[in-house]
Amino acid sequence: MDVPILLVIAVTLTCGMYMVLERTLLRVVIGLGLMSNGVNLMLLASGGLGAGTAPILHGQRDYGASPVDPLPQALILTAIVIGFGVTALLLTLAYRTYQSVGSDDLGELDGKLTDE
Amino acid sequence: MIARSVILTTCARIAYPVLLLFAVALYWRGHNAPGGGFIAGLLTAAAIALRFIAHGRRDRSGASAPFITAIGVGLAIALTTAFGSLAFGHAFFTHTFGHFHLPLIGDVELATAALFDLGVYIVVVGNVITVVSAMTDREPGED
Amino acid sequence: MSNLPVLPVALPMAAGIALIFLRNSPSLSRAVALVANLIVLVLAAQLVETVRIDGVQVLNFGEWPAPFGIVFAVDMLSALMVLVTMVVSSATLLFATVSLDDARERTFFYPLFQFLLVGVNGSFLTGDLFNLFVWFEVLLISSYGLLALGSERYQLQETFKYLVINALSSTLFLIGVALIYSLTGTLNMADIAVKFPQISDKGSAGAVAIVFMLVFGIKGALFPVYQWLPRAYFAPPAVISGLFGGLLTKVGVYALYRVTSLFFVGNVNFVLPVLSFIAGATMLFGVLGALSQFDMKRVLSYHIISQIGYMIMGLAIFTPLALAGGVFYIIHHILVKTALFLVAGAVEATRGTTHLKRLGGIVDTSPVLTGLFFVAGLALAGAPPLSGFVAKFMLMQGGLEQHFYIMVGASVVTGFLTLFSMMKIFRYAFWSPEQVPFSGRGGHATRLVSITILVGLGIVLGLGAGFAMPYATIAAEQLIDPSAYIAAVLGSQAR
Amino acid sequence: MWGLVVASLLPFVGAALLPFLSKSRGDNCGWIASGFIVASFAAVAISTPAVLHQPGAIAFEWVPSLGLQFSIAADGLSLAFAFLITGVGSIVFTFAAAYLGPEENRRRFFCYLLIFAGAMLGVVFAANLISMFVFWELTSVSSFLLIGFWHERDASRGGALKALVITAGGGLAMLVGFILIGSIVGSYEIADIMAAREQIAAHRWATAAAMLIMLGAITKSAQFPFHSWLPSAMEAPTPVSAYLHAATMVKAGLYLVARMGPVLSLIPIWTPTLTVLGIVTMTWGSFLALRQTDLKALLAFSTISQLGLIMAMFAQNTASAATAGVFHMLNHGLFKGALFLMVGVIEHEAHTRDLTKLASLRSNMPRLFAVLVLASLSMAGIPPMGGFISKELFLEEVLQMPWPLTVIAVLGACLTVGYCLVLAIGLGLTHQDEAERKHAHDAPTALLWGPAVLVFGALLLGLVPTFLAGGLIESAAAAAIGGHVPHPHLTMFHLSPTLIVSVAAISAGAAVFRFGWMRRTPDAPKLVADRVYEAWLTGLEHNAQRLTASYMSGLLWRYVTIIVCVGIISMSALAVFVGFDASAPWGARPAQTFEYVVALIPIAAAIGAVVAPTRLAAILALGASGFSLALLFSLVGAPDLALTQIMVETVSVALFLSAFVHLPAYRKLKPRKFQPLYAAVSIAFGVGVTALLHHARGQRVGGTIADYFVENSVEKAGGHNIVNVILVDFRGLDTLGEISVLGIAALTCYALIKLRPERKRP
Repeated sequence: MDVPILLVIAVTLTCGMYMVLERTLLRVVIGLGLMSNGVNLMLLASGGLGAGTAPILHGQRDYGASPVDPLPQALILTAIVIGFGVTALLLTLAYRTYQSVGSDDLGELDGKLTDE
Repeated sequence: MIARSVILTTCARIAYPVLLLFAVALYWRGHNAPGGGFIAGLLTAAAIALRFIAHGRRDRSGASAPFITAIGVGLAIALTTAFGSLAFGHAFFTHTFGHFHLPLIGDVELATAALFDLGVYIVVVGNVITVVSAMTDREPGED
Repeated sequence: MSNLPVLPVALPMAAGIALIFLRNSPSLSRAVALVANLIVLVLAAQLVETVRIDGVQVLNFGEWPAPFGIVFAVDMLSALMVLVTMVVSSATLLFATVSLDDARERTFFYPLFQFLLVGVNGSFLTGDLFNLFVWFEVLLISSYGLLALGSERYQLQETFKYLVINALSSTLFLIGVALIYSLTGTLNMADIAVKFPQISDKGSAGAVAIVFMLVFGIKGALFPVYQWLPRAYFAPPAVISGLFGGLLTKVGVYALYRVTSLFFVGNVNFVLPVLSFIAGATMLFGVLGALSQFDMKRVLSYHIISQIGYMIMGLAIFTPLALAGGVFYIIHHILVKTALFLVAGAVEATRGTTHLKRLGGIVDTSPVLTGLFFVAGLALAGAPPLSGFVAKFMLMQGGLEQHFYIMVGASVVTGFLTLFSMMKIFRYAFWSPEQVPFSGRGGHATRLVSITILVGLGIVLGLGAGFAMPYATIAAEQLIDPSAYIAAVLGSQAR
Repeated sequence: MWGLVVASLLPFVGAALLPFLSKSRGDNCGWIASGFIVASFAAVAISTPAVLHQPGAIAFEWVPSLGLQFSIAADGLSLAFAFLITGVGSIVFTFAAAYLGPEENRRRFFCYLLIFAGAMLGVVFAANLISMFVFWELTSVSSFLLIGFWHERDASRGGALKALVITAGGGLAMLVGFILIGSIVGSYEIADIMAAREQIAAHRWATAAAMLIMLGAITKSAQFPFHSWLPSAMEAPTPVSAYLHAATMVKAGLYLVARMGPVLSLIPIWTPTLTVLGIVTMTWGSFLALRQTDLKALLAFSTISQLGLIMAMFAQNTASAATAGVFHMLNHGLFKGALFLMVGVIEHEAHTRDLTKLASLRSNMPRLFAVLVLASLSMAGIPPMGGFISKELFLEEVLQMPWPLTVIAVLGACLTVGYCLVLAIGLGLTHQDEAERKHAHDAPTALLWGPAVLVFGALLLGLVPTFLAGGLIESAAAAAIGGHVPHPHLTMFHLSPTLIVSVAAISAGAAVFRFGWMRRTPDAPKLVADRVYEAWLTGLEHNAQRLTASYMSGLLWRYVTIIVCVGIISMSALAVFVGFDASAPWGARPAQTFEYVVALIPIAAAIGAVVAPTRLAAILALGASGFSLALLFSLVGAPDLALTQIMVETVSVALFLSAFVHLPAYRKLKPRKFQPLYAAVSIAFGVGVTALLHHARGQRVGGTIADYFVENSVEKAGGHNIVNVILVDFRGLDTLGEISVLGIAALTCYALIKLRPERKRP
């Protein structure tokens, strides 16, 4: 199912980037979330999207149906976890920034107020 | 802050041990089937969070302290597992595993990797609870 | 197989964990953090010597053979980077123990600091591309914590931008990993180096190069994607800026050195010319940014950018001489730039500001600090016989020999303007009459000690360049010819 | 040779020891420092015969692999300068010891001054270009500190910065020139470079190298158009002006020209350029000197003028011109040092150095006046002073030059006589302000004997030049041209065409003075060069600000746009200039309809997030994207991923909601108006990245390392779930890093919430 997944990747990354370019704190955070979803799919696709079985072996030596490439899956898991940690932090930070600046408009964060 | 309902409390009381058990199962089978420390940790954390919400603990500032310690403990377990191999003259992170026959349970495979996964589990629980309680820790009027 | 290479990562991690438990006891935390740092410092020095004598050190984690498991592969560049990291972090830590407020100390400053070192050292040591991503994340997430620690408004808003930019670059990093894994089916950097030339499509190889140049360009603050840096580094207390200014961007530079020498040179023919353009532009834009500022910390932040141009210059010329100069420059810069930020920190601690127009008369109240700044500023500008001169000399000679006239010209202009802007700081902050009556106590002796260590090393590295040069030369040779690195990692399986 | 090493190290040792040797208030600093410099002088003097007889070299390795070493060698040229440095130095140091009051930070002053003296000796004894550069820059730096010694004055700070900017900037250019030459020859040793001079002159870098080195020389020696730093440097305490800006530092450029002359004069551009610059500097400087009312400024411009003269001589690279250059250099060091010191005395006693305010010195300070007149006569080139001889030698050279240069040079000589007369007669005979008489009294002997000794030296140079310095001058001139020089016959009495020109010049100069053709104005208009410097300064800062402000907007989306556009543009350039291999297999397998349907969910979710009108909707859309991802994962054989994704998404959505939904204001999330530019950028990004990936997937080189995991997971690692085995075993280190990230993230969240300015203690 290459084409559908590639389509998903393209749309998710596009929408994610568009939202990162917005000027609302929350939208930027959501945009990053979308982007990381898209990239996780990319990693998955980089190992090939065969119609293989899950990379779980049954019995001692089971080379029956060839499993799909497990390495990208492991990488994605790591990336998901890291992404989760970063998202949690990003949210807290966005929330605190909002609280401290009193606005969720990134245009108000241009630093001119506190520069010089 | 949060309107507690009897139903929620009751559900939580029942769901809590079930979720915890399920989490333990997920952790245990992780090496051989879908599951593992991370997933189990998230599930446990969700269960604990649910309990928090059900009990509506107002003062959560004290609650996060043990979970920060849990982060430390989890990391320590994981790191110690990795260091363990040094004591046996192996490279950092060399795992070992073996089959043991335990009474009642039968043939059990024990791997040091599982110990490492336990560290992962504890860190995840500590992380989620710390973040959640930090996020919901708001002073009155600060909302 | 020696486990020495992992210790610069594992020990700070252990210390960081211990410091989580010790968070309520600042005095104990200081002691533990300092002792841990010093132990790792000694180990790092040993690592450098081991690499010098025995060549590239490889540690296969879990004893899994090379391209499959994760390896730490330590060549001279890695070892030197770890060593200098430990030196500046020890000095910074010493400075922090007497400069940070109690609240910051109790709110995980020390664990965050140690985990930052974990990430930095891990990035320097690893021989696996995805593992490099992981260590980058470790150092980044610690850096977010350190940047925002204190939650002043300016800190929060700049940390947010810093975080978003870095999250974006991490996303690009993963895209690069996905591309590389698609093309080569491997993550081990030595293995990639073997397989990269076999990629038949020049376009794909070039695309990988562009992605990684962009990723490490963002992390390393290269032209034209460095805008995140100046404000972010201005936000936190100077001691944290110092650590960041000295270390963090250099991880990006290091990674660029690593992937360029392993993957791209010889395979992607536009990388070096593009880098030479970037180097020149980075220098000039950085130094012009510095000239536009009137705050010590901001000026120093912009100078980080301009100095990174020199490091990339060494990489772009890619001859033994220039690479050795680049390596030398990185080490010099980490020491001296951290020292300068710490001076700013000492000024900030006693005067409450680093704005040039509100400072003055430091030469009379703290002559030692003045002297330290003067020497460090000259070293940064490349005045002889200090460390910066030797590095710039090598870069200039290397550049002229390879006919990079414009880039050498840019480097001379940048050096000149750097001198000017350092002396501008000197003129305003140190020489001019006191602007605001100053009532605080004088400089804390411990602060001066930590700055003195760094400045002293800058002098030693300059005058003793003859002794340091073999190390830089070895590093450069290993970069030029990575076959030793590849053979050490892949062993007999090298294909 | 070792005597010279000792001589050049002594000042540095002194500087290092001064803080320990001196008393707490620094009362005795001056005398200790003088002791060191006198000792240095003695060391030079003692070594001279041996060195002249048998030249040698000593090298201290610095960075052998780069050819950098501190090597010391000496010939007549070095020694002539060394005598000036240590000799005039001895006098200036002792003068300063008496001159500086107890309120000054004398310890710091003498420390800087000693470092400077050591650096100057380093320059003249260096036998390696790079070590010469090291000391060269050290003189710039120490002079910066000395000029700015009275740092509470704004003018001092500005003057110091200006001097540093110009001299150190020129030094950098010079360094590039040195590196060019070093690269041609393969060595930075001056001896090797002398041996390879034909090779250098023939190289295509020759002209560039010559120009760059010349830049170093003319900035240091304050030649037109870089002369403006010298008058500004007059903010320094007077002994500094006497030492640095008359006798030594400004001569470093001359030394460089003389030292490198044998090599660089083979390059066609060298001699003509330097000659013209020198002559122009000489005349322009003397013209400006005539217009000054500030005594120190007058001397500063006269120094510029005299330096131009000597520069023109050294540029010729002929025996007679080099002799003239060396001789006048010695002369100038003596009389100009004396003049500066005397200005210091005058200022000290009369509290002004304004020519128009100073009353008759002859009656007020007769002893000082006598010395002053002698020094001025020497500068004017009037017998019986040494200056006369050197001017004769100079005119002899000038008469052989092309006629425009001759005219300009003779004009310069007239003007020189004019301002010297201003000094000698104007100061002594005018009676303008009798009120000053009360303050003014004759200078104390402690201050006067230094200048007197210097002037006496200048007098001796006029009376017995050959006896005093003949051997030295001969040897120095020989070194400066890199060949043989006949033993000079310097004498006061001779008959030649130059004498006529000389007499004419003196008369014309007297006329200039007598009729006051050059009006002196109290506030002389700003130098053009000064204005250029200031315009450069403000323009640089202004433009840097404008440039930096143009891209440092502080707006996140602009930064991101730049990053993404850089990526897109470089990828497009790649596609155009390198091109992708279109023939590579485009291996997309067909998909079933239901898979397309499934794919619609994340697509709809992503688009939904973009257009969501409220916070809640946007967050839920992100959640939907995540959950549908889990669905996709489960379809392609990744159950672990699917499970994890579900759990993570659940917790994330909960976090999002708790962070944002409860915020009272801004509940509505109005999307920004549609931005075509950003949309285009985003589409290019998303589609481009996907296309790259797909293209890359078609060209895998060989297999993947994953096969190893499949094969060994059970036997060697004891696990059936390969993904989990990879996570905890094969790539366990990644997981260790990953949980570190989680842990730190939690700590940071906690710190962010608990530690805030409004409640400092957690």
